[in-house]
Amino acid sequence: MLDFIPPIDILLQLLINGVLFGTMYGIAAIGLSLIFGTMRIVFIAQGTMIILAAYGSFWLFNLWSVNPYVSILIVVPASLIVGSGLYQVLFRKVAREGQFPTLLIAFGLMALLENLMSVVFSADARAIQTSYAAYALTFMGLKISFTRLMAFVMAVAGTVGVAFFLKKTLLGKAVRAASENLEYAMLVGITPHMVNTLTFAIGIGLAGLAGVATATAYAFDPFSGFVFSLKAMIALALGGMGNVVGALLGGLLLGVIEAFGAFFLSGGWADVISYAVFLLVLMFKPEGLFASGTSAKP
Amino acid sequence: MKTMGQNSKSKRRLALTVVVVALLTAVPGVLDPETSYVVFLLFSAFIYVALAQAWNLVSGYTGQVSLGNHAFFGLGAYVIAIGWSRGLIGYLDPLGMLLAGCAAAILGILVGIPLLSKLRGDYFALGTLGLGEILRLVTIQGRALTAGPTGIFLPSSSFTTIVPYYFMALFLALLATGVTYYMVKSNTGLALVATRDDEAAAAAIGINILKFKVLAFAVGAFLAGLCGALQAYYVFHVEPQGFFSLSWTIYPVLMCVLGGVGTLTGPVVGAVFLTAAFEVAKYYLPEIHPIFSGLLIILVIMFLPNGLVRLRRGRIVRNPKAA
Amino acid sequence: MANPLLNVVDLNVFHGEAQALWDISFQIQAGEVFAIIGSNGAGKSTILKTLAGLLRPSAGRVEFLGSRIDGRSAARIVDLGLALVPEGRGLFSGLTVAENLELGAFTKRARPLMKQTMEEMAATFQIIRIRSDQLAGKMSGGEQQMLAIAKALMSKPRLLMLDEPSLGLAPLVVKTVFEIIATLKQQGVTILLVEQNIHQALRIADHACVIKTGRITLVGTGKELLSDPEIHKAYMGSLR
Amino acid sequence: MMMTLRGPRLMGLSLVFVAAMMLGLPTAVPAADKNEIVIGATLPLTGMLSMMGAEQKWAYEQAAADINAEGGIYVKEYDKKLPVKLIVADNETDAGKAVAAIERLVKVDKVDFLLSDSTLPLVMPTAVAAEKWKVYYHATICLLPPWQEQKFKWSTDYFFDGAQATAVPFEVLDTIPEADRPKKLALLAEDSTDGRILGPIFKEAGKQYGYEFDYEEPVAVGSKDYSSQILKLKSKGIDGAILFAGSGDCVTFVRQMKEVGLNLKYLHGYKGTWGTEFWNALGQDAEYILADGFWSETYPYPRAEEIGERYYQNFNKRSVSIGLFYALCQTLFQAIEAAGTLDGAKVREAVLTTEFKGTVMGDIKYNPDGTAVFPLAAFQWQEGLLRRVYPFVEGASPVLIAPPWDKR
Repeated sequence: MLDFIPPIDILLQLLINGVLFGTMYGIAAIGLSLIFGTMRIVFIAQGTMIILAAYGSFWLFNLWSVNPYVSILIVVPASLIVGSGLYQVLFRKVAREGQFPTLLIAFGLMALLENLMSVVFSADARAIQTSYAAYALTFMGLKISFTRLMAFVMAVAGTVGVAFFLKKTLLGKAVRAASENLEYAMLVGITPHMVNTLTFAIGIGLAGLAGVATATAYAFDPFSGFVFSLKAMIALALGGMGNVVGALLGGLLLGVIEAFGAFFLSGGWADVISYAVFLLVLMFKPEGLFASGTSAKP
Repeated sequence: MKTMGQNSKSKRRLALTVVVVALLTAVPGVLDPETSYVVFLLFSAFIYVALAQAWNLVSGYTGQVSLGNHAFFGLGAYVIAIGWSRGLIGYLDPLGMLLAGCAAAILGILVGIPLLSKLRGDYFALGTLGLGEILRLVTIQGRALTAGPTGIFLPSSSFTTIVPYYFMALFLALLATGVTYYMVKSNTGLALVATRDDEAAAAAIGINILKFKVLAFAVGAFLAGLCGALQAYYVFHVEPQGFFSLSWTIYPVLMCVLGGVGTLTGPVVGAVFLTAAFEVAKYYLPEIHPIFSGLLIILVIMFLPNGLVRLRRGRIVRNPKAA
Repeated sequence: MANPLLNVVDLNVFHGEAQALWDISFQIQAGEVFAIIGSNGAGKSTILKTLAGLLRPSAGRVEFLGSRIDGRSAARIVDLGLALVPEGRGLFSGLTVAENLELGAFTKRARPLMKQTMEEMAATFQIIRIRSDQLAGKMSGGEQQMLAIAKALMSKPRLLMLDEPSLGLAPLVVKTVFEIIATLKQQGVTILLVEQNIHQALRIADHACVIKTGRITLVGTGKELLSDPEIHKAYMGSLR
Repeated sequence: MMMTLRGPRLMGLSLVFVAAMMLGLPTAVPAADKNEIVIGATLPLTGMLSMMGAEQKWAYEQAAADINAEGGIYVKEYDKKLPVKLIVADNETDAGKAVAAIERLVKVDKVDFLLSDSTLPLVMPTAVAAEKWKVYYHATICLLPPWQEQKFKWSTDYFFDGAQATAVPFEVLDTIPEADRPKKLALLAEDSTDGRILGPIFKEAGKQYGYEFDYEEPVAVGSKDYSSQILKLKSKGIDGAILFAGSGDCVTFVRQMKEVGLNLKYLHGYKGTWGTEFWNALGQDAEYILADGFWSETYPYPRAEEIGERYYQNFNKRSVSIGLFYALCQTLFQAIEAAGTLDGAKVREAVLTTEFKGTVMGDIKYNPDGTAVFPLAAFQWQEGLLRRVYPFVEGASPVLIAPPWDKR
């Protein structure tokens, strides 16, 4: 299929598109990484939570004309609350029971939300229609989508925020400690419930941020969350579990792989490639490509 | 500690099993299989029993959460579809089904060795989840071999009655339960349980952990492959979306959890119960039943996390009273 | 005698189905060093874990400062002043020395005093001064043990429990560790010490008990036990 | 002692539970005193296609209600008019579930006939199931070639003819003055059964009309990012395209087209561009884009306008497909009356031989192989409304050329 050699500006454009899109995976992966890090929950409903937040932003815009970027101020705090609520209601009781139950609850939540959304909001694809929805900045002959650039900025801001929290605040340090060794953390007075509530709130809060980004930049429907979750898991595996910056980088890498894969082969094979990379990394470098060796557990 | 009481209890268990199996064997004779929906429901329940048991063997007993059941299920179905559509195997061909099971088992071994030796726990879950997704995407891209997203249509004119399907599914359910029972009772099984409870200890007493995990994974894959093969024969249309659907993994997992992970009867109870519950939900709530199913999953886990047959966690081998 | 700081009465603990401790009772007075000795797998660590709230006793009670603490959460127990340095040292290897210490003062009671305590620790332990930005996991065994003790002290404990502080350390380092324990004792810190290094432990202990397959077999002062012929025969012979 | 339910006892309990439920399900009416015609359909009421399923269900219900308002269908065998009872079962947009649902319709509800499921991936397996249980299945929206290939004996398929449907863009392009016509065309068909089948037919049709595709590639389903492909189009100077994809994908595609600055004079969408949600998601950016359609309420056939209006009253939007499902019911009802019996084989025979007059889709005539075709229409988004540009019968509007993005 390689019937022509693309000019350099196309390659650059592909790279930019890949990076911009990859941030979406990255931001979802960070949430997964946090939740997985402290609770060992493979939270496959993360993508669906993103879609739920996207609907939040969508309806705020459609019903009350709230600017989607302003809606961050509503959606993200709401997501934080929903996140801690989800933990308290669904996971608090079973968090210690091991993986089958938590995984299944996450799956049940996904099925519940997907279908609830399709009944209440209908299964039609939605997208926020703003004046700048398809506006693109031109930079040295390269087109950069405004909404995706904003999504990128939001993802980076979210990552920096979370990294700062983990690195600089006592609570953040407690979260890191608990994800490294829960028993030791309990011995210094850290309660698992507090850490779990916190990480769930942040994880879902990030989903809220990603949701706003999704609503502004892409079309979505109630069922597009699952693919998001899968891709976020790939990003997570690439970046290494329990590694916030790694998760973002993993997302970026995945985005770039997909962009080039879709260009040089075809759309369908791009997915095959990303899953193949995923399996290969899991098989041969399970600590991730960007693992610093500090926080990743064997 | 083998006492007389326990012996007689296990005898009673055996007797009960025989009676239940005998009753089930009689069903197609009593109810008209061509018009009775119960026969079909039992058929689907049996397939779920086998699938649940296959997962139970891998995850319930070895503690490795596999999310790749649907990969093997779909692979088994595709072996049948490709083989039959090219005239290599026949209708309800036991050899073909064996082939399907073996193909799944081989894939299980090929994937299992690197995944299980490097990954533990969650990584394994993610890896197996990725496997199903890869197979789905590859079959979509498979052009002539897999007939792409359309899938392969099989000669439905071969179908005469549901009766052979019923018995094959019953056989699969019994086989899966029997294999699980055998493997758990054997030294292999003890090793499996040992690896689940304490890997370091198991390694210390010289069990080759990888070998047993891969074996369990391969046997689970074999059973799932068989189920896929039978389903392919029943539906006469094998396509990527439906056969590599995650629900072929999640529902069996749910059934195991509802019944009791790591118990022999748990998956059986869970599968029968849930097949019936979903059916009723679908009948009475046609437009919102997936909401109900999602809710049911959550409620079951929250209030019955250890399953119906065992309300206490810790000893996984068998139901503590009967063991 | 005054009310004991810690009063353990008829403690029974299970590991799953298997009983690990039978009717354990002992008392610790404020300011003393109490040693629990016994061979590998006798149940020493289980006692400490139960006291720290990581395990729940099936029967018996634990009184600390006159109130019951059995069944309370680990976090609550640290806050009350019962700090455990567990086997394996309990450090967060991916966090820096300074971060480990900060987390040591995570409890409500200790947090306001964090800065001050940190300075005290820096004065006591040299490594903390010079290595505060190093990852805990990258330090040597001896340094880690010092840090572990310092981290536990950050919580301003009324009773410090040490689980095998000398395990896996070079003899010279073991000596340093026991010197620190002695210093702490002089400063008035009450210490519950679990050791396989029986000779050293008994020498420093005011009182001690011997535990064997989950039961207390002997109780006495450190001196008494040190000269007990049976103990000599059973434990120390092999160590010499 | 802990509370433990023992396995076998519980297993027994579950069996009793199942049995109880089966009794709870409705039992069949004995054939002798038949007093209604039971027609079943499996539809995607939940899942991906739930919107489509809901509309299809609505159309079936309308048709059933209309015929029942006339007292039902006269069946000679019973010498009376029998009302129609419609039973719809959910397939969760899943082929396997659809097959199971057919099983239930046949065995529990004892349906006399089956009405079509929705889209090929669901219609084909249900057609196979109908074959198994020997129930007449009156199907639609399934591309004809794969259906024909199976030589089904118990179903029929009413859909557009591939050659006609793929010729539409070229017929429309031919109406544009030569100078304004796009110079380089691309064919972007989704990576699905329908896309794979229609792709080559589009090429064939193009050839016949003297058009060639300078670029063609399958489009991944459900991807959130098509910018790579759009870049490829741009680098090749493409200025016209046929896009066959779902609505979400079409929205993403058009949006990214604008972002990347790809100007297409002519974009003919199939499947994904006719829905109101497409317009809602894109607004002005959807302007000038063409869409396919099964039907138009502007068709000069009896009741077409009325059905369109009823749909509008109920869903508050216009439909370019609902008439197809209504007409499907009309032909089935007429065939039952013509056959004078509820015997599936005989009704199928009647479907093949009857000349159906005056449905909302016009006159319909089935071929001996069980297929029947209708012409696919084409619409263009003009000022927020779908204007019919094809077929060129009365009421059709001229097609407009899309100006570049920066000139709008």
